[in-house]
Amino acid sequence: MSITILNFLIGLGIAFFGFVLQTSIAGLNRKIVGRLQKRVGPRWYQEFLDIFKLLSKRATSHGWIFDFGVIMALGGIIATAMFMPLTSTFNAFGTYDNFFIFVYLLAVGMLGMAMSASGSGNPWASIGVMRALTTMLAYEVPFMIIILTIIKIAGSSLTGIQLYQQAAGNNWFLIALPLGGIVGFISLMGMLGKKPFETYIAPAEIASGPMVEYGGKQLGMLFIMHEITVFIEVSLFVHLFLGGATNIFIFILKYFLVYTLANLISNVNGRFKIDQVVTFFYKWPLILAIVQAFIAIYLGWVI
Amino acid sequence: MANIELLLLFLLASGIVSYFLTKWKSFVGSVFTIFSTMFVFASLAMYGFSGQLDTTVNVIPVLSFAQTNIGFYFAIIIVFVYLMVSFFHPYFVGEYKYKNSYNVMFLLSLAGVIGTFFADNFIQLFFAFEFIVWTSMLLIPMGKSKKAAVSYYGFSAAGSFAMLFGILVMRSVSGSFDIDLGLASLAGGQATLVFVMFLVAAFSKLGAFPFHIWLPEAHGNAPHPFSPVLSGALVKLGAFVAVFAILRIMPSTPLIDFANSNLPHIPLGQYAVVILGSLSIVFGTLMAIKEDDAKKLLAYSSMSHGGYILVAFGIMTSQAVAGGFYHILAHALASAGAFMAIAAVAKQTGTTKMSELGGMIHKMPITYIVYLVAIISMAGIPPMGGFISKWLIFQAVIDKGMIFVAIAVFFGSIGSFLYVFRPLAALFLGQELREYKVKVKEAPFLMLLPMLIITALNVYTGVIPSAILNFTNGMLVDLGLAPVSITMWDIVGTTGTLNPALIALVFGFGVVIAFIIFIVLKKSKKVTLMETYTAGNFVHDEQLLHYTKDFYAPLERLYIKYTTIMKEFYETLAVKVKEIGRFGKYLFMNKFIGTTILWIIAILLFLLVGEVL
Amino acid sequence: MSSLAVLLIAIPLIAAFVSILSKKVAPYLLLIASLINVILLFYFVPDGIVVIGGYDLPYGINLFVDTFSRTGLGVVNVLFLVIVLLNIVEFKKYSSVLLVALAGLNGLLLTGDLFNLFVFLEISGIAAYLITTSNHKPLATFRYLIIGAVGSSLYLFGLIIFYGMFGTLNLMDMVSFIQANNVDPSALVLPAMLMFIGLGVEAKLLPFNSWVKGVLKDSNTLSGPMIAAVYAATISFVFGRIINNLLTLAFVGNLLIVVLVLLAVGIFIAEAMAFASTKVREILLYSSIAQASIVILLFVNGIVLWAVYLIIANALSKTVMFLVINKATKDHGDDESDSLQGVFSKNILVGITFSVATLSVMGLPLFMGFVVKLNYLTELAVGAQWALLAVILISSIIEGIYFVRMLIKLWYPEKNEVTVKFDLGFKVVFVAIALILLALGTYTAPLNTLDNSIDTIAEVIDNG
Amino acid sequence: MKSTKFTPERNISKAETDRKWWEIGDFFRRNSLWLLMYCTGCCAIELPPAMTSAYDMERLGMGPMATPRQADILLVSGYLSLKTLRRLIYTYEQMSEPRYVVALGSCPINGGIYHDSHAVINQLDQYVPVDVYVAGCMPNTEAVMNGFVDLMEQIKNKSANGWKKYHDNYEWYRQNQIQSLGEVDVHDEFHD
Amino acid sequence: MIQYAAIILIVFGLYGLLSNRNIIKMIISLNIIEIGLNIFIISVGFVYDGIAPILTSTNSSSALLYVDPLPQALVLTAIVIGVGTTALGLALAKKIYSKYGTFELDEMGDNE
Repeated sequence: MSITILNFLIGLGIAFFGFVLQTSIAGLNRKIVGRLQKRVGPRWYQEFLDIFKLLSKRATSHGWIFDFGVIMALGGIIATAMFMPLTSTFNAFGTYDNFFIFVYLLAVGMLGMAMSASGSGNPWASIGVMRALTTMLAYEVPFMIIILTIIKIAGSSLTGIQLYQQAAGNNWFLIALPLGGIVGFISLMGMLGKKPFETYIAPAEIASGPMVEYGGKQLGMLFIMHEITVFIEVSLFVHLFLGGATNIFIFILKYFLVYTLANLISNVNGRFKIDQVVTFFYKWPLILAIVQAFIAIYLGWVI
Repeated sequence: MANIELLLLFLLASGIVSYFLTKWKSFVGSVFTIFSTMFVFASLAMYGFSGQLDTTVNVIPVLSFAQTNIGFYFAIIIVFVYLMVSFFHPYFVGEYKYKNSYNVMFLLSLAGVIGTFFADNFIQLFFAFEFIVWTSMLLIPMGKSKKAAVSYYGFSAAGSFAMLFGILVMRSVSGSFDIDLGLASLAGGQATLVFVMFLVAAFSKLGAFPFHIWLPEAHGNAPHPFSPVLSGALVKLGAFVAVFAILRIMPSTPLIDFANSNLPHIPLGQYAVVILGSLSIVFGTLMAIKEDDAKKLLAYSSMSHGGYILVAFGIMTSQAVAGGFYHILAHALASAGAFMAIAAVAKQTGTTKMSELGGMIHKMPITYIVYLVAIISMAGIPPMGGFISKWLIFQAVIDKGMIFVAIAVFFGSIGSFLYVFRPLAALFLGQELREYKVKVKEAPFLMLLPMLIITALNVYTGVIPSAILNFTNGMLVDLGLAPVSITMWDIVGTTGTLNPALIALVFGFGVVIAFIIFIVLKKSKKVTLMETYTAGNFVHDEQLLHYTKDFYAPLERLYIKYTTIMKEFYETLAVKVKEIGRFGKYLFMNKFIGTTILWIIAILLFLLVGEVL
Repeated sequence: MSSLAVLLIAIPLIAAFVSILSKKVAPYLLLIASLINVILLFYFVPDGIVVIGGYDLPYGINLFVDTFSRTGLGVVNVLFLVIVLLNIVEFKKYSSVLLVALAGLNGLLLTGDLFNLFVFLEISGIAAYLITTSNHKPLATFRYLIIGAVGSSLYLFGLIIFYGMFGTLNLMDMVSFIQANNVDPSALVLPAMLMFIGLGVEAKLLPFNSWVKGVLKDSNTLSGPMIAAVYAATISFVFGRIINNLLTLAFVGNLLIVVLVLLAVGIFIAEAMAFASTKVREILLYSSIAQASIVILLFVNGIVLWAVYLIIANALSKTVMFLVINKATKDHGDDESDSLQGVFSKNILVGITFSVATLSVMGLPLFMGFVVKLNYLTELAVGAQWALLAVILISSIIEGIYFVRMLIKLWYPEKNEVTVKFDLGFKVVFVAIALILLALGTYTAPLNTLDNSIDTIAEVIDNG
Repeated sequence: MKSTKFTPERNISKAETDRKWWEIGDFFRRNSLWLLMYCTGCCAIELPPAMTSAYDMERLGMGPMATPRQADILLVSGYLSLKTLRRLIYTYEQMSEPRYVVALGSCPINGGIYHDSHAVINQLDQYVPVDVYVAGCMPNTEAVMNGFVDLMEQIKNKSANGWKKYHDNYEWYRQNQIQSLGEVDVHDEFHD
Repeated sequence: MIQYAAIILIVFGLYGLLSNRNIIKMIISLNIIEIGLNIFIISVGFVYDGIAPILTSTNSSSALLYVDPLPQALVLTAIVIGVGTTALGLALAKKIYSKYGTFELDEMGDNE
């Protein structure tokens, strides 16, 4: 297929849509959590307010790498989001929505942020980055094993994976690979940095980790980046395990359910220590992932 | 026409010339070295890509050469790294104890490199191989540690002697040292033996799992400008041997077939290679994560990347092999870039210990960018070369459904984020330490130039890989594998299509958007690095706000006690040999005349008894 | 003219007697004799068999000059001359002894009579004991004497058994007799083994060589290269001749395995011992033990040509190495490799030649050792001796490691620099030898032309 | 020749645009006030009920933050000794603008029960500008919440200008600080 | 028969070398070995009822049974060499004695 400027605009639109969607849903979730805790909770658009407020403030900067890292982070994440298909028929770059792009282009953003955080010269930031990277090392491996299984079955294009699940006779991978679904969801929790695995933010412990030196527009941009990252990660789960979506509403529905479930689970959990995160992920999720991959690939039992 | 033999003679001659030039003025000698290397690179590059290197001129009667695609591919990469590194010489060589011989050994080892990759028989290959070993071995002790050369030599010798053993076995089968003839003649048990021997050679040169001890020692302690050569270039000799061992010999070893048709049909040897490669990846990654010396860290990363190359070759599908070949290039560029950046820092600060450095970015921003691009490529993140090769390798791993290999491969890939970030954070970023605030400045232009070229190539290989993949396709055809299907922009894998240029473009687009957002917003207030959140405490010592020591301490705690196993194994081995030696001295070399007499009598009695019975 | 070969023995012997008369003339006599020997050897002595005393062949003493012994003579005489030249000033009073030694060595290489060989063995042996007295370690010399005497007695014992069986002392005669009568090899086990052990003592094979340590570890610039290079080369040549003609007839079946195991273990243990040593001279002497074992191993396997080259390469390298180290030790007073650190940082030229010699011993390319090693390994492979090949390769790794360790120590000073002054003569010799090693390592044509002629030794001997 | 192209009249001055943007910004700022709690004194005990379900601060868009860089409000909850004042000033200066100070209890107003202590300052106003005081010893939670709402009103009315005052009268504030503390930015106390 | 005696002598000599720690005794042991060897050599040439291998007017026929003359000649040489070795050994023994003041190897200590 030929790539025109239109594709880029569509991609940008998807990224923007993702931002809006996730920010709204995050606000809604704050409301839901507030209700759970017998509070009124904030307004559903509170997240927007926060972000725009941050963008309007006068920030401090610790040198060019501090700013450049933020730009690279946001740019990388926007670029990643531009590849994300919304439904099985709607995406920006056709069949180029290769799964690995998401994992590795996401990493550019992460790297940018880590770089910027370390560039601030605050030790908390470095510690936070260290924890973030360690957590990443923990959740990524079981997740990738499951992804291997899925890609082996359905190819590595996200659209392709959706279409495979939507085809008659095929189940969602959540059902087809039940253990894989569990592992995928646990890994998603790790990716989102939700509570048991929220070690790298830990506001009371390391003063919000990588974010410690940010305020104003840099923090605002990181918030945007974070929202789009969450959008990418949850969408990945939706597309990989929940059969994707045939139209945008189903996508939003599935998206909302997945995110809310993750959020609810996180709200009844405490926080792991960082080495506990690693040992946790390398114990059960990895074993389950291996078992699942073995069953699916060598025995061919895919429901 | 560039003639290989004349190039070799040219290098030998210029080695001698550079000795005297360096003796006269080290700067002049080093510049001469640059030009010699450049001449060699230029003549290879000018004629090599079209396969027009002349191998017919026969000045030295016993030598004969042949140009193969694979050999040329390796040669051009390694010579390129040599060329880039030679730009560092004017600034470094003068400091070394034997500066005259530094340039000589450098040029001689380059001659060895060319001899290796254009050899058409195994004897010449072995000759050049050993030649590289000792010339480079003599360079290493000019750096920090004297012991490093010993372990480098030990493992290299183990490897090359194993290869010699294999060569001799092969010769006994085929009756000649010719490479193609020899490889074609192998079958059955002999093939397995030769395969194992070549594999030992490949592993020990590549610094893969059981033979990795020398890698951090040698890379970490070698002279700063030689570390990039070791890691970016000479380690690739192992990959070259691995091509022989895995891609050309292994297919003729006996196959192990599983009854279940779902299981992968690969020779057992292949699985061993892949598993050992995986172990290298995991070991290299874990060791790199806990390393404090930046150069040693990169050395362990070389080990891990060697594992990727082995895994790629071991899988043996055309995609994997293409990935392996591409990875050789990508890693050569990335690790050369990273090592050169570290060398530039070390030149300014005199140390490579990350716990003693910090904030170099403020004084050396270009070096920082070079390092950044290099590690992005190393970690396999788009849009750099490493991503393409890793993508191809992942495709192959997934296609073969190798779960445990996948664990290693993905672990190494994610782990590489951890360890490459370490120098980035501790060495370049973080607080700008007081002792470096004044005297440190950006590296001189002659040093920046090669680094920038490498950076540009890192990006080029990640954005427009089709030209290089076309070349590797030629190599795949030579090896009897189907070429990977590529178009101008796309790489088509078994499970998906990749368009690296598009990724780069989108990434650029994203960054532009982000930059626009950044620029329209209110300008931020500049503050110094020391003005950070310290919970209200007044801290005036940069060292206290600089988090570098035991960076990944919580993670290290989980495996720290297992990290010395292999090292202890080899140390124990050395001690055992020493003990045998001491025991031998005790048995045979004591001051009692009686013992000798006793041995004589014992042997005679043994024989007589054997004769009578 | 064909009997000129006698002069190679006679001149030094006569000179030795004359030299006793006048202490002053002795050094000059030594020089002249060894010089004449070299000249005679290269210009006048023709190939052929010299029958002494006019007795017919099987009965009389005979000398034979063929390519093999000529090669040996060339190496030994030239190295002898070189070493004598370097030491003549310092060790004047050893002139007579050295003349006897030269006579003995030449006799060893030339003689075709086994008993005569014993006589020369003893003559050269006594000369060697006397040379080692220059170390001023009488106990070590005494040990050398006892063990050497026992060794030659064993050789004689074996020889006499052979005589008793076949009634001849002439090597060629004996060999042709054995071959003609298809003697059962098992009958030859005892005498062959006695001879093997007897010569093994002199050739430093492993279980029989405790004298080497005492003699070489305190050696000086005369005794070191003399024993380690000249004597070692001679004995190896002689041993090679005997093994290749006589003993191989006995070395079949189990005995061959025993001998090969003995040698292989010897190689490995010797390298391990060198690995465990810290004194430079000890390292060198153990390495030369290993190299000697390899040489004998090659002879046992019938790889004569490359064994010869290995002997030459080793003799050349060991001459340089022992000269350098003994000189350094003499000036510095200690040969711990730690205390000699950085000895070459001021003597770059000497360092380079020493390194060349070491690299050649290690078998690294561009030097003679590589060509030799590669070729003998190839020959071993052709003979399908995989286990031996493996042992040699593994030992080579150990060897390489300790040599590299030593080289690096000698090149890089730690704290205080060691200063050693090398005379011009030494330097000339070192450079010459290094150039020879380099030349033969890069330009292998001379080695290949010699190829054919050396392979025919057996024929020469067989055909009489 | 006059251009025939339509050019809109640029009657909105730059100051006007800035003001408009500022008002929009104010809307966001007052609806998303993040606190940095400087819990020095007993008044901090009033914050948990303010945050949890009883009064639920979050419904106003407020919430606690970890570092001064991220926060909008510096919440001084109680008395300030000289030792902590130094750190308070340091923290205040690290906050990104616009920044507001809310002081709880009577101690920051006049010293409260510590008014005669040699180690406690009496008037926070002298050292950093305070936008909202919540009086009481200690003020109850409604009062605290009311204080926040007042701050929002002030922001809306553009009267929460403490941070501007700090800029304008920096010399004066600095002088007061130095008078009380000797030097504000002390040398590294723990490591030297 | 005499060969056995010779071998026993050699073994005695070897035993002497093995068991003695005295330099003079070791030299003597070496001599015993040599004597044994010499006897062995003679014994090889010995022919029962043989006569001396000298051509005289009475014994001029080659059909007569002669003792092998060669070993006797060899023994002469061997004896001479043995004497030389012994002499050198004793000279060394004197040197050792003057250096260490003893002939006992055990009393010389470790320094050589």
